[in-house]
Order: sequence, then C-alpha cells, then structure tokens
Amino acid sequence: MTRALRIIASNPLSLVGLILVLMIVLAATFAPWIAPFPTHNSAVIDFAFANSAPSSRNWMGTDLVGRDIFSRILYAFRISLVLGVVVLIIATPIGTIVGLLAGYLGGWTEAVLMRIVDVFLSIPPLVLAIAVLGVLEPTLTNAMIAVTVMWWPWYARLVYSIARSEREEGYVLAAEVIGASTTHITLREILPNCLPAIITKMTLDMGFVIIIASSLSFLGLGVQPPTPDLGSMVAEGARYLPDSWWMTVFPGLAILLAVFGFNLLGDGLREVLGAEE
Amino acid sequence: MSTLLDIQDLRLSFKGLRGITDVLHGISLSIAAGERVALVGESGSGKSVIARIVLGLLQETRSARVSGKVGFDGAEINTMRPRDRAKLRGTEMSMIFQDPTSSLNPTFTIGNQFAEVMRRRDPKLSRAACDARAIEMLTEVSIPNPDRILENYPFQLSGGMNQRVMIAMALVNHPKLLLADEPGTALDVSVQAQTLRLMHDLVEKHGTAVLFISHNLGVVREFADRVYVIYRGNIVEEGPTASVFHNPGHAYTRALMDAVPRITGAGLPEVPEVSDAFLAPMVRHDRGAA
Amino acid sequence: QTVLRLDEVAVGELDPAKASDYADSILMFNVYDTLVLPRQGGPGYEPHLATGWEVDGATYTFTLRDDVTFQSGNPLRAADVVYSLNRMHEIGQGLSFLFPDVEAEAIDERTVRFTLAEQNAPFIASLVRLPIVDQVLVQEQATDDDPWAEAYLSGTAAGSGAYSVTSHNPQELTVMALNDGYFLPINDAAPDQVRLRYSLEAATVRTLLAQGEHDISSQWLPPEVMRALAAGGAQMFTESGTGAFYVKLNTARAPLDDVNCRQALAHAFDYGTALQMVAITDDVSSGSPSTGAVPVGMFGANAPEMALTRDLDAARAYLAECPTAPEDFNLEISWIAEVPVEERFALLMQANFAELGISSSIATLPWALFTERVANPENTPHISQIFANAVTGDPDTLLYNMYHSSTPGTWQSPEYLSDAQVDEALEAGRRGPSDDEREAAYSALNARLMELAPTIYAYDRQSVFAASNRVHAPALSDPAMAFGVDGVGFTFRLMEMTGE
Amino acid sequence: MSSVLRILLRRLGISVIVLIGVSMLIFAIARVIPGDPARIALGPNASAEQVANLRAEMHLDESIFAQYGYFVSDVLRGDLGQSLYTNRPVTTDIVQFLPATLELVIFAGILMVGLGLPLGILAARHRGRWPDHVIRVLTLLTVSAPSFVWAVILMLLFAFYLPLFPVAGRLGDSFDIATVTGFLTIDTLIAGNFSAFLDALSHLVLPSVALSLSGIGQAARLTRANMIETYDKPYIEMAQAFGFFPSRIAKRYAFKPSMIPSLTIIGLDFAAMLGNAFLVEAVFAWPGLSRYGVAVILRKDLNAIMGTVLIIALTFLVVNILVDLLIAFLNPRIRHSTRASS
Amino acid sequence: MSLLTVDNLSKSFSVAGGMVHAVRDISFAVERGECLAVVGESGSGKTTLANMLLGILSPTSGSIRFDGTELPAKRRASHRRAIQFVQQNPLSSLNAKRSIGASVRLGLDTYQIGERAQRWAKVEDALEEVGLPREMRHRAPSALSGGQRQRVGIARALACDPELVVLDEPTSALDVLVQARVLRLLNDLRTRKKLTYIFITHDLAVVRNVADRVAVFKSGQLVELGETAQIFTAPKHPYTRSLIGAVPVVDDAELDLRNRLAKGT
Ligand SMILES: Nc1ncnc2c1ncn2[C@@H]1O[C@H](COP(=O)(O)OP(=O)(O)OP(=O)(O)O)[C@@H](O)[C@H]1O
Ligand SMILES: Nc1ncnc2c1ncn2[C@@H]1O[C@H](COP(=O)(O)OP(=O)(O)OP(=O)(O)O)[C@@H](O)[C@H]1O
Ligand SMILES: [Mg+2]
Ligand SMILES: [Mg+2]
Repeated sequence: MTRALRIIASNPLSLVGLILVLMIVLAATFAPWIAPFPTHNSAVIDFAFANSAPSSRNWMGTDLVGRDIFSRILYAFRISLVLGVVVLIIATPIGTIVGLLAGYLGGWTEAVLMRIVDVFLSIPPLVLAIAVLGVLEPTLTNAMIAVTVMWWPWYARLVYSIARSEREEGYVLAAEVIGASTTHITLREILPNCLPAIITKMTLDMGFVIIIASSLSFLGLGVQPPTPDLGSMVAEGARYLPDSWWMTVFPGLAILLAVFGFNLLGDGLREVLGAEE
Repeated sequence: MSTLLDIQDLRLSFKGLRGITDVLHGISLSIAAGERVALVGESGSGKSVIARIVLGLLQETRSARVSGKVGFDGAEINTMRPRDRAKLRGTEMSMIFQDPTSSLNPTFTIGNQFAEVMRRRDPKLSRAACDARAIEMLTEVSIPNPDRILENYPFQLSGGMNQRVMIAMALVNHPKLLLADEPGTALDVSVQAQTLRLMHDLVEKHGTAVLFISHNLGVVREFADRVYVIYRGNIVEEGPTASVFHNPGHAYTRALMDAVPRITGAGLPEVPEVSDAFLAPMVRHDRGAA
Repeated sequence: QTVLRLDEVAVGELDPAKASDYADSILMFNVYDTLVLPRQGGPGYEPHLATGWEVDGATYTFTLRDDVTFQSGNPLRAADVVYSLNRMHEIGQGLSFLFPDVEAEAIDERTVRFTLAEQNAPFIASLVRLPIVDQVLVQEQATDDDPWAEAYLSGTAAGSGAYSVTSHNPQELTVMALNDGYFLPINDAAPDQVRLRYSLEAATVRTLLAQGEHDISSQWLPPEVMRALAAGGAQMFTESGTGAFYVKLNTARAPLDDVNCRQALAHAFDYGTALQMVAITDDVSSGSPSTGAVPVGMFGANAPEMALTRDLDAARAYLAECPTAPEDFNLEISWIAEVPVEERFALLMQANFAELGISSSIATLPWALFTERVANPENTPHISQIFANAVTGDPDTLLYNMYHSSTPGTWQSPEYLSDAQVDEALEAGRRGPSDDEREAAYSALNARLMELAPTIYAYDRQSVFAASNRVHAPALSDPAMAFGVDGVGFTFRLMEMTGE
Repeated sequence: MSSVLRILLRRLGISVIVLIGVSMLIFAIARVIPGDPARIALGPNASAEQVANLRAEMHLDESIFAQYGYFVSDVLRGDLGQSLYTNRPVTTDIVQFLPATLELVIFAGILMVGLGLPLGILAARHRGRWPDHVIRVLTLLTVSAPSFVWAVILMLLFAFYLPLFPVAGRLGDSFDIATVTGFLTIDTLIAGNFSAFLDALSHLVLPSVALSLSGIGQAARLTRANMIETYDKPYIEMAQAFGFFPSRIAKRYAFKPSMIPSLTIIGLDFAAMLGNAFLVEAVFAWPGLSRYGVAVILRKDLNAIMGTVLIIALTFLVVNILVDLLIAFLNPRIRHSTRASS
Repeated sequence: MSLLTVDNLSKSFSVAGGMVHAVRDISFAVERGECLAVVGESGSGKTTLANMLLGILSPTSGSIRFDGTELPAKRRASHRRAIQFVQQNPLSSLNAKRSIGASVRLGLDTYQIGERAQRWAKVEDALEEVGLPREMRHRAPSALSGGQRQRVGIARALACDPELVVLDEPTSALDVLVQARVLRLLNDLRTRKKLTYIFITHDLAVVRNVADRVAVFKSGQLVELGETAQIFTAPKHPYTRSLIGAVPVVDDAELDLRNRLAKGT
C-alpha cells in the first residue's frame, strides 16, 4: 500500500488526482463546517440575496431563492459520493460473481449468463437507467437502483474476460489437478488476479457514476429539491443562461473537477496495479 | 578480411523506477564481412540488447543510455542521426527474430510484407517486380508453391514456413549483416535444425555476415565460425568455435559445456548455478588456433 | 411577407375535440372559429359565427352567418355545429366536460338549437370553447377504425379560421398562414405567417428574443428571465384570464383534514414574498394580491382592498387548536416538474411553515404522475400547486370542478372537499340565471371557502409574455382591448407587425 | 467471403436472442410502472367505465405472459401502439424523430473517430513526451464531464457570448425544406439549397461537438492504449528492424492491428452517444428521438417509452453488427478463418 | 502389477474444419518407480496424453488404470491426489497474486494432509526439500528466478504426496545451468520418495540422462517404446532416428553417435 502511494505520488498527474479526490471527500464530509451557509442545503430562502452574481459574500453567487451556490455544491458532493459508493458496492460484487462463474465455468453457464449480460449491454447505459427511473419515482434510492441495474453488467463483462483468459493459465490448471473446489479456484485463485482491474475500474467508475447520476438528475429523474445535486443545479441554472451563468457554470465545473480527480487517480492506479502483475 | 561490425567498449544502462541498472559493462566484439559469429550466454545476459544497439534501436529509446563505439561498414552507428540509422536497417543490415509467427504482421499478406521490405531499397519497385523477386527468394528457402504463399497471411502458415519466409525477407535486399536473435527457438527441434541449415547455406552463398545469438551451444557449434560467450553483460570468452568448444578457457564456459546433457548419456553433471569464478577476466583464443 | 414567431411550452394539440391547454387554445382561436367570442374590453360575449341567439329556459337557438366558408371552401352549415359538438362528446377528451348533457340539432341550414338538461347560466361562455369543424371534409377522412377522423385532425386543420395550418409537428412547430378567404376583414399589418414553436428552453427563448429572432415568448418563462428581457427593452404583454395561483390542501388526509391545521397554513403563507417572486417590472407582474377564493373581477369576488396577508399570530393560534403537533405534520409539498417556478413556492412554503415548527418535505411530480396520483385521496399530496383559469371566463368553469363534492380526484380538485354549503352555492351559481343571483351565490361561496380554508389563495394571476418590438398586439397590451378568456388575446388577425 | 457470411449469420442469431431478452427487459420495466396505464392514457377527466374499456383493449386484465405475447406480436407487425403524449402511433413518432437523432449522433461519431483516433495515434507515437501528456490531460478532461455540461458551456461561449452558432433547433426559420431522408444536411442538398445546408450544418456544430467530446477523449485514450500495446508486439520491432520510419510504422503497421480491439469499444461508445443525446438534445432543443424519450418518460407514456427504448436497442445492435463486420473485414484471421491449404 | 496401465487410449477434438485426432489408440504401462520419457515433435499429442492421465481431459475411448483400479473419466478430488504434475512454464503456473507458500499449501488443505496448525511447517519442509529456504514461502512468484519458480512447482506437486508425477517439459524454459540442477533435483527426489515419473520433453539429450524407458510419439501415435539405452543405440523406427539426428550436439563423441545413428547403422 505504501509502495502504491509512493508510485502514485511520483506521477504528478495521479498526485493531482489523489489531492482532488481527497479534497472533495473532505469537503463533502465536513460540508456543515466548511460551508459559509451551512443551512443552505435545505429549503431556505433569502430573497434579499436572490439571483446575485459571485461576490465576496457568495463566492459562486446565489440561486433564485438566495441560497449560496458554493455551500450547495459542497453538500451536493456528499450526495454524489454516497451514490457512487453505494452503486459500486452493490454492482461490483454482482458483476464480479457473474463474470467469474461465466468466465471460469464456460459452457452453458457462460452462454446463459453472458447473454443476459448482453441484453443489458445492448441498451445504451444512460437509456437503460432513464427507462428504469422513468417508471419509478424520482428519488435518491431509485436513482441508485437504476444506476446499479445499468452498472453491474460492465463488471460482469470485465471480470468475465479476465477470468476467461486466466482460466487458461497454468496456475488454474494446477489448482484443478490438485482438486481444488470451484469456489476456491474462482474466489481465491482467479479473483485476486481480477482485483487490480476491478479496483481501477471502480476508481474510474466513481467518476462515471457521478456523471450518470448527474445526467439523470439533469433530466429531473434523480435526487429531488431542495436536496442539492450537481446535475439538477446545472439543469436549473441552464434556464437562466446567459444572465445567471454562475448558477450553471460552477456546478458544472464541480462535476468536472470531481470526475477529473477520480479519473486521474484511476489512471495512476492502473499504472501502479498494472505494473505489479 | 575487412571488419564489417566493430564494437568497442560498449556500455549500456537503463534508467528505471528503481534507479539505473547497468546491463552491458564495456563489450568489444567484431565481425568481418561474410563471417558467422555467435553470441552465447544465459537468459538476461545482454545478448538481445547488443543486437538492438547494432540496429540503432536502443539509441532511440529514452530510458536507455548507450556509450562506446559501434562501427558498421565505416560509419558510426551511435552518433548517427536516427533517420540515417533507419536507412541502414532493412537494406544494409536486417534481423530475424525468435518467434517467426508473431514477428510477421498479422494483418498483411506475405506478399504485401515482402513488397514493403523491398521498397525499402527501391521505393519505385512495382508490385509485380516485388512478387517476382519474392517468389525467387521463397524458392531459395525451399518453400513449395511460393506464388500461393504470397497471398497468405502469417497465421495461415506453419511456424517453420514463417521462419523461412522471415529468412527470405531478411535476405531479399542483400544486407551485409544479418542479426539472428535465437531464430526459431519457438519451433520444434527438428524444424529448427532444418531451417538453420538452410540459413547457413544461404548466407554462405550470399556472403552475408551473421551475428547469431543463441543460448543453445549445440546449435552454435553447428552454425558459427567464431563464438563470443557473454555472462552478465561481460564477454568472458572469445575465439573460433572449434577452439572454444574443445578448449573452454573460462570457468563459466566450462560450466556451460558441462551442464549440457549429452546423448551419449554421461549422466547429470554437478554444476554450480553461480560461482565467483564466472566473474574471472576474459579468455581470448588465438585466431586460427583449432 | 411578415412572419410572427412565438413559442409555447407544451405540445400543440390541433384536434378541437382534444385541445385543452394554452398552446391548443392559441391554435383553436386562429384556425377555427366559435359561435361566440368574449367581448373585448368588458364582460360578456358577442356573436361570432352566429348572428345572434335566443334563450328560452334551457334551450338556446343560434342563427348562423351566411357568409362563412371553411378553408376547404365548404360553406358553414348548422350541421357542422351539431357534428362538432357530437364529435367532442364522443371522443370525450379535452374540454368536453364543459358540455355535459347538451343536445344539439340543426333546425335548418342556418339555425342550430342546443337543449340543456337543466338551466345553465355559463353555457354561452362555454361555447367559446367549441371550435366548429368542417363536417364534410372530416367525414371524408373517417374510417371504420377511426370514425371521428382523429388521425386526420391531429395533423390537419378543418376550420374556418383566419389562419390555415401549413405544417404541424406537435412537438416542434406549427406553421400557419393567413387565410385570404376569411369572412371578417383582416388588418393589413397582421402577420402573413405565424410560426408557433413548442418546448423551447427558457435560455433559448431569451437569446432568440435578444437576437431579434423571436417575437413572443410563452408565459412560462421564469420571472428572472422576464426581468432580464424587460431590462433589455422587450415589451411585456399581459393577459388576464381570470385565474389564480392555488395552493391546494388535501382535506381528506391528516393532518389537513382539520380546519384549524389548514387555517394555520393559510395564515403562515407569506403572500407578500410570493408576489415579490413573480413581479417582473415595476408595473408588470404575473400576480396581484388575492382577496379570497374568487379572483378579483369575477362574480362574488371581494374588493381589491381586502388583500390577504401573512398573520403569524393568527397562524399560531390556529395551530394551537390543531390536533396534530407541528413536528408531526410531515407535509408532502409537491410541485409540478413542468412549472419550475412552483419549486420556489414549495421552498417558500417549507420555510414559512418551518417558522411554526411544521415539518415538511418537497416532491417533484411530473404533470402526468400528478394527475395520476390525485385520483385517490391517500395518494394525493398534502399540498399541490395549481395555476387555474376559468377556461371560458366564467367562474363556474373555474370553481365548480374544484370544489363541488361530485368532482374530486382530478388535478383541479386535490382538496377532496365535501361540504354541503359549498355544493349549494356552486349549484346556485350555475343555475343563475340572473347576474345578481349569481353574484350572491358566489359571494356566499367565497365566504364559506375562506372559512374552510381548503386552499391557500396565493395570488390572482395574469399571464405575462415577453415580446419583441416588431409586434403590436392591442389585445395583450391595452386593457380596453383585452378579452377575458385565456388565449383569445393571441388572435393573430388582430395583431400588427410593425416592421423592426 | 463465406466466413464473413457465417459471422454475420452467427451475429444475427445472437442479436435475435439478445433482442428477445431486450424485449422482455423492456416489457418488465414497463410493467413495474406505478399506476394504471389506462387511467394515465385517458387523462384526468375519464370515467371509470372508459378506463375499464381501455384496460380490456390494452389486455391489462390478462396474464402477464399473454400481455407479453400481445406486445411481441404487435411489435413484429411494426405496431408499437399509440403514444399518449402525441396521440399518434409511436411508430409514426419514431419515424419522425429518429433521423434528427441519428444525424446528430452520426456527426458526433464522425468527430469522435476523426479527432479521437489521430489524437490517440499522436499520443502513442510520442508516448511519455509532452504531446502525450498534453493529449492525456485534455482527453481526460473531456471525458470528465457529462455531455450536458459541455453543451451548456459551449452554448454559453459560442452561442451567447460569441454568437457564432445558433442556440437551438436544426434549421433557421426562413428555410422550408422538403423532408426526404429526415437528415437535414442531406435534404437541403437534395433540395439544392446550399445556404440551407450551411445553416443546417451550423446548427449541428455545437450539439455534435458537445455530444462527441467525451467520445473523442474515450477514443483517443483507447487508441493510445491499444497502439502502445501493439508497439510492444514483435512485428513492430521487426518493422523497426527493417528501417521503416516511425510515421509509417504508426500508420501502416501499428494502426490496423490496434484498431481491431478498439473498434468494439468505439462501437459501444458510439452507441452510448444515443443515450447522451438525451442530454444534448435537451439543452439544444434538438427535436430528436431522445428529447421525445424524455418527454414520454416524464409523462409515463408506456407505449412510447417501450418503443423508444426498443428502437434505440435495435439501433445499437445494428451498430454492433456493423462493427463486427468491419472487424471481420479488417482482421484477416476472421476473414480467412478456414485454414487455406498450402 | 504396473502402477499405471493405459489401454487403447484415444482422444479427438472436433474443430471448425472437422476432427483432430490428438491421441490415437495408445497402450503402454508404467512400472512403479520408473521414469518413462515421452518424446515427439510439437503437436504429436504429448500434452493431450498428460491431460488425460491427470483427469483434465476425458478420453474419447480407452481406459486408464492406476494402481489396479480404473480411473473414471470425470474425476473428483479424491481420485486426483496420487497423480500430480509439473508444468513447463514456471511463471504462469504460479498464481502471481498469492504467496508461493499459499500455492504449495493448496494440496495440503484439499486433502486434509496433516493437522491444520502444522501445515505451514509442512509447506516449509516441502520447500526445503526442493532446495529453497523455508522463509521463502512468504514471497510472491515475481520475486523468484525461473529455476526457483520451477522448484516451487515441484514442491507443490510433491506436497500432495503423489505416487505418479507427470512432468510436461519441466526444464525447457530454463537456462542450461539451471536445467542441470533442476534435473538433478528431480532425479534425487525420485529415488528418495520412490516416485514414478512420466517425463514429457522434446530434448532427447535430457531423455538420455533421466529416463529408464522412452516412448516416441508421432501424430498422436506411439511409434516406438523401449529402454533408453536401446533407443539411443539401436532405434528401430526411422522417425526415432530422424529425431536423434536433429539433436544439436556439443562434443565430438556425441557427433559420432549421432552421425552413426542417422546413417541407420
Ligand atoms: N527496454 C528495457 N528496459 C529495461 N531493461 C531492459 C530493457 N531491455 C532489456 N533490459 C534488461 O537488460 C538485460 C539484458 O536483456 P537481453 O534481452 O539482452 O537479454 P538476453 O541475453 O537476450 O536474454 P534472453 O536469452 O532471455 O533473450 C536484462 O536484464 C533485461 O531485463
Ligand atoms: N482443446 C483442443 N481443441 C482442439 N484441438 C486440440 C486441443 N488440444 C490439443 N489439440 C490438438 O491436438 C494435437 C496434439 O496437441 P498436444 O498439445 O497434445 O501436442 P504436444 O505434443 O503437447 O505439442 P507441444 O510439444 O507443442 O506441446 C495438436 O494438433 C493440437 O492442435
Ligand atoms: Mg534475448
Ligand atoms: Mg505440449
């Protein structure tokens, strides 16, 4: 672990990524203490300052009811991070197990499981999430469900392709000859070899889940007001372009920054973990 | 005999994550025109990098530091401009690799690849002329139906076939120097022996000098006029093949010889994997001594 | 060739039997004609396709003009009127609810008689919403599967209006061209072509207007955008369609089933800030102070001086009487996703109520889901926000469907109010027949509703449109030329293009 | 060529299975919709009797399997039902809206391939040096924001502040172009109206750039990675040993083999743009299928939702089949999968 | 009684263009304690045979009897312990993500060999036995040289306490010096632990020095089977002769022998 950190630190870009991610995580965690207007994450209204441009009082301006955009962005990071973590925590094991079984066992298991995966993959991800969310009510939980539904097949696919090539490796053959169980071979032998790819993908995916979730709420299908959410902030602000540009530009940049951080970190991680193999 | 390749005090190191690793520690090696010289040594001893330096490829790699003199046909490879080095490759010198099938481009036909190589020397050559010459070369390496082979892709041919194609391709432009890095070790012993014999005859006929890299002493003995033994980036012994084989002077060479199992059935010898004696200074056999 | 460009939010419904909302109204008032039209600059209705009518109890006899031809060239006949009403009845969508228990018959080519089941004072007003279709043309297109030619009329017009439809794409654009054969004289400066675009983003409209590429915005532009446009020199058109912004309380669901709890909310609501939120310029606002349940200007309305105001003390007093503790209210405050300004009112309410310690949450409901949820009282949110108008200009069309105990479970009546006095007043208002009787009935209704507080009467509203200076529309800018019914102000033949 | 045919058939076979799965999935999603589709369809003023009639007509009272059967047989007859939102057959709607989306997505796809691949090649060739670093940061930035953020930013910069491009729509008001293909860039040319063509093109610029930015980044990164992997292959070393110049090696030796694995992913990215079009169309008021999709979803318009998703899945499958064929065409190993006797 | 008896064993694969008969009707027996070498050119079916013996592939026809009992085609763990194998590629045969100790321990856990608590000690014993330091069990395969990895592979096979070990080209990826030492180790272990080897290789010189008997394969068929000394002095089959004729040799004595055999005298 320390070695990994050292290697990440030696690559300036990944270091920037790590710092960005840490900053965002800290900002989200300590939002109530950092935010200049900690109550602005809810239904607060302050018409005296409504729709005002960035100033020394409100660094990123205010929205239509006078809430501080900067404070709301900090709170919105919380939602994004929680959503990302929950989705990945649910989607990854499902996809991994499906992928491992299909990849290792082959035959009918492979045919059936992978066709199911294909079905999910043959609807563009966002469309699938929109369709699922379209029929459910727009809430945070349902957004998580929708994103999870579209996400697990990608892990299945990733793990499947690794497992399928690992199946041919000598160490799997050795374990089979010794007589190890399928559980042992998939979970103890093959899975560790998929982990670097899975962890890298999870890091990169944190970014993409944020993108997808914000896309959903951009369309009005995600987290509902007054809970601050980056996507819906952009969507709302977009109505007031170009006059109230701060309402959309800052949340947009916040998404960019968060995702960029996770991507940089994921890229770095890919190098570190890839180099270990 | 004029010296075609003259390497003096060649040093190489790589810059990596863990600092600098020295790979070659001052190697001198020379090949006369038309001479077949072998370089033997264990895995990782630095055989392939020497070939890559001669080709001028490592000089263009950012992590590699090359110093010393590499004279080729009167020119100095190390200080040449990359473009000029590239001009030598494929025309004045060419190379064949260990695994023939993966060394040929999987997405082009053999004929196509032949034409590309031939146009290295003469860019205006017509495709028909290329094909004609390719067929001629393929016949020389005893490939049946060469015209049909030209339309095939590498994966459609057996390893032995690809090996011959590669040899033909390497020699089609009449290079002065052929670098052969463990050619065909990926192949079956009998196929390998067969193609080596074929290559032997061919270079002799064309008067091509060869730097033959191998870890297989038996193969070296059959192919080369002269041998260099390399151990961990140092040449430890050099001399005419017969002389080195009959009279190995260096502890490492001797261990190497002993370790090779014999078909006469002498049993399994006790040899050290490493020994201080392997680091002893170089042994040079006199020219012409048998 | 002058072109008028405007936009509307929803899809444009071209079938007269299905048309209902504002965009549809614009289409109807230009492509079709009706027997009567609201009088410009005052109350009442004037003949339009008719030359006049006679009332005899529940029977109405209309005489038609003889100089009207449809755009197809077919002459207008009494049978067309009968057909139009029957078609509306049979399809049963759109505004067909305005014509319950009405029979029509053609007495002769030019005379048509409507027979109502009972006396109904607002009937004449309702006829503003009965576009007359060209029976001969439409029946040619009817098939066994589609006896009312719905497919045909959804994309084509079969009316007599001053404008004909040259192309119609319900999500995108309707293009209309001046109909030279119109039976009334048309202003020379009236636009030759009208392009009505649908569902443009606010930012798009704002830019197009600023760049001179657009003429009239929809009324749904957020106030901030309107303000920005006004500041940039755009004109502000207004239309008072006799409506209001209603915050509806679900009286069938605890804690709002108790009148004290409702009164607490009604008194806690910050009327002043709400009006401030919808103010656009110093003179123009999409809201004016509410005085009670009936919008100012209608039968039974209170005097303009009686504006409702926030009264926190009264609110606390009511709350003390309310059986539910404030922290247990857990109100669901909904807002319609398509109407972003409602989100702000939701926030305003949440903040207002929070001052009394009342807990609440906010839910966004797309219109379709909202209309679904209001179908039963358990699913209906505690608080829903509705912009409603008297579609015919008559209070009956505004209030009956909201408050009569026989009509709960629609988007208009998420209160689920059931009160005998209210029912009685509504029926009396509908019966009429004299204006005085109606005035008295609606006054009583107003008083009773203020007592029951099923609704927070946030403000009386008028529609505001931002417009370029290329267009002159007296019906939308001069109160003396205004019509009292939503959408009639967009009668294009009355507009003038002023050249830049 | 017969083996390509075999691949096509195999691929079609799999696609049919997948399509059946997709139809089940869509059907399942549609059935969990809260509320009564018949009630929604008839609107707020319908009577209970009308609702019951429509329920019967929609087979909502029958078993779920029967309902699926009706759904499939209708779909096979090209009947996707009636949209509640537009009151028209869904098929008509799709025919009307699909071309706009396809035009947008195809343009974005051209940008993605046209810019992404060269950038990736450039980065791979200069691996570890500044062009690589610059491209890497830029492409990572482009993939780091959802397309609606790019759309909003582009709109702000190039339509509002610097009004170079139109803010919305597909064609200026002043043009009246007959619909032939539904692709305005083509229809305007068919009509011989060159200024309309330029106008249509200028309308396409911002949306397609916004839509393609992350695809460009994705394609460039992928191409770079695969090129680098190819650069480690023995046949590249061989090409170097034969003295081919780096630019020639990149173009002729490394590019084609590295495209073969890239193509599948690029195909997927291309298809993902069908989804992202939802966002971009919303921002630029682009009258396409995606915007229709959002509208029908917000209105819980069941038939239209199912139809839209189905048609997008179908488009996606077609793209994938095309990509597979392209790969088969590029990869001689597949094209000549039967060993030529020699 | 022979330890292993193979009767009329065949294996075919169906591939795109038809059937590949990888092993055709082979019969032979292996005596307890002997080392039988299997040689033949690439693709002659050596690995296929090994995989059938190990139970990774089930034969198309024929039978394999081990220690008197016939082995079922689908083998469970209980039938696997006694036959173990060592693979050619020492790198891929070890799981890069697990310590070498864990790899060696797998057999012990599977067959419940020894007390749970004592297994690590047994793992270290096994490592010691193949000449590796005990503490090496914590290392990852990537931290080992090729020869060390191959020793781990051998230790892993032997930890299961097998009777028969199938060695599929165990030294062909190693340098000569390392190969010499690994071959000696294998020889020592065989005598010490009374093991039986089936030694697959294409290096005839190695065969000459380790095997008791030699089986020569050509295109899936067993063309010659005989005592090692006999094969190298008087090969009967022309194919065997041509194989020996292709062996690269280093000293003159070998050259003489080879030339003599090649001439067929
Ligand atoms: N590009 C490189 N970067 C870093 N180290 C390298 C590079 N190329 C070679 N080396 C190192 O240089 C040393 C010599 O490598 P080389 O490939 O010449 O060995 P070799 O004698 O050809 O071995 P083999 O017989 O296995 O081919 C090795 O230790 C190798 O790890
Ligand atoms: N799973 C399989 N499917 C199809 N054909 C196979 C399969 N496994 C092996 N073969 C074929 O069976 C034949 C024998 O293969 P095998 O691997 O046993 O040869 P080998 O003697 O071990 O060769 P090598 O010395 O190269 O390892 C070959 O022609 C091979 O192509
Ligand atoms: Mg080498
Ligand atoms: Mg084998």
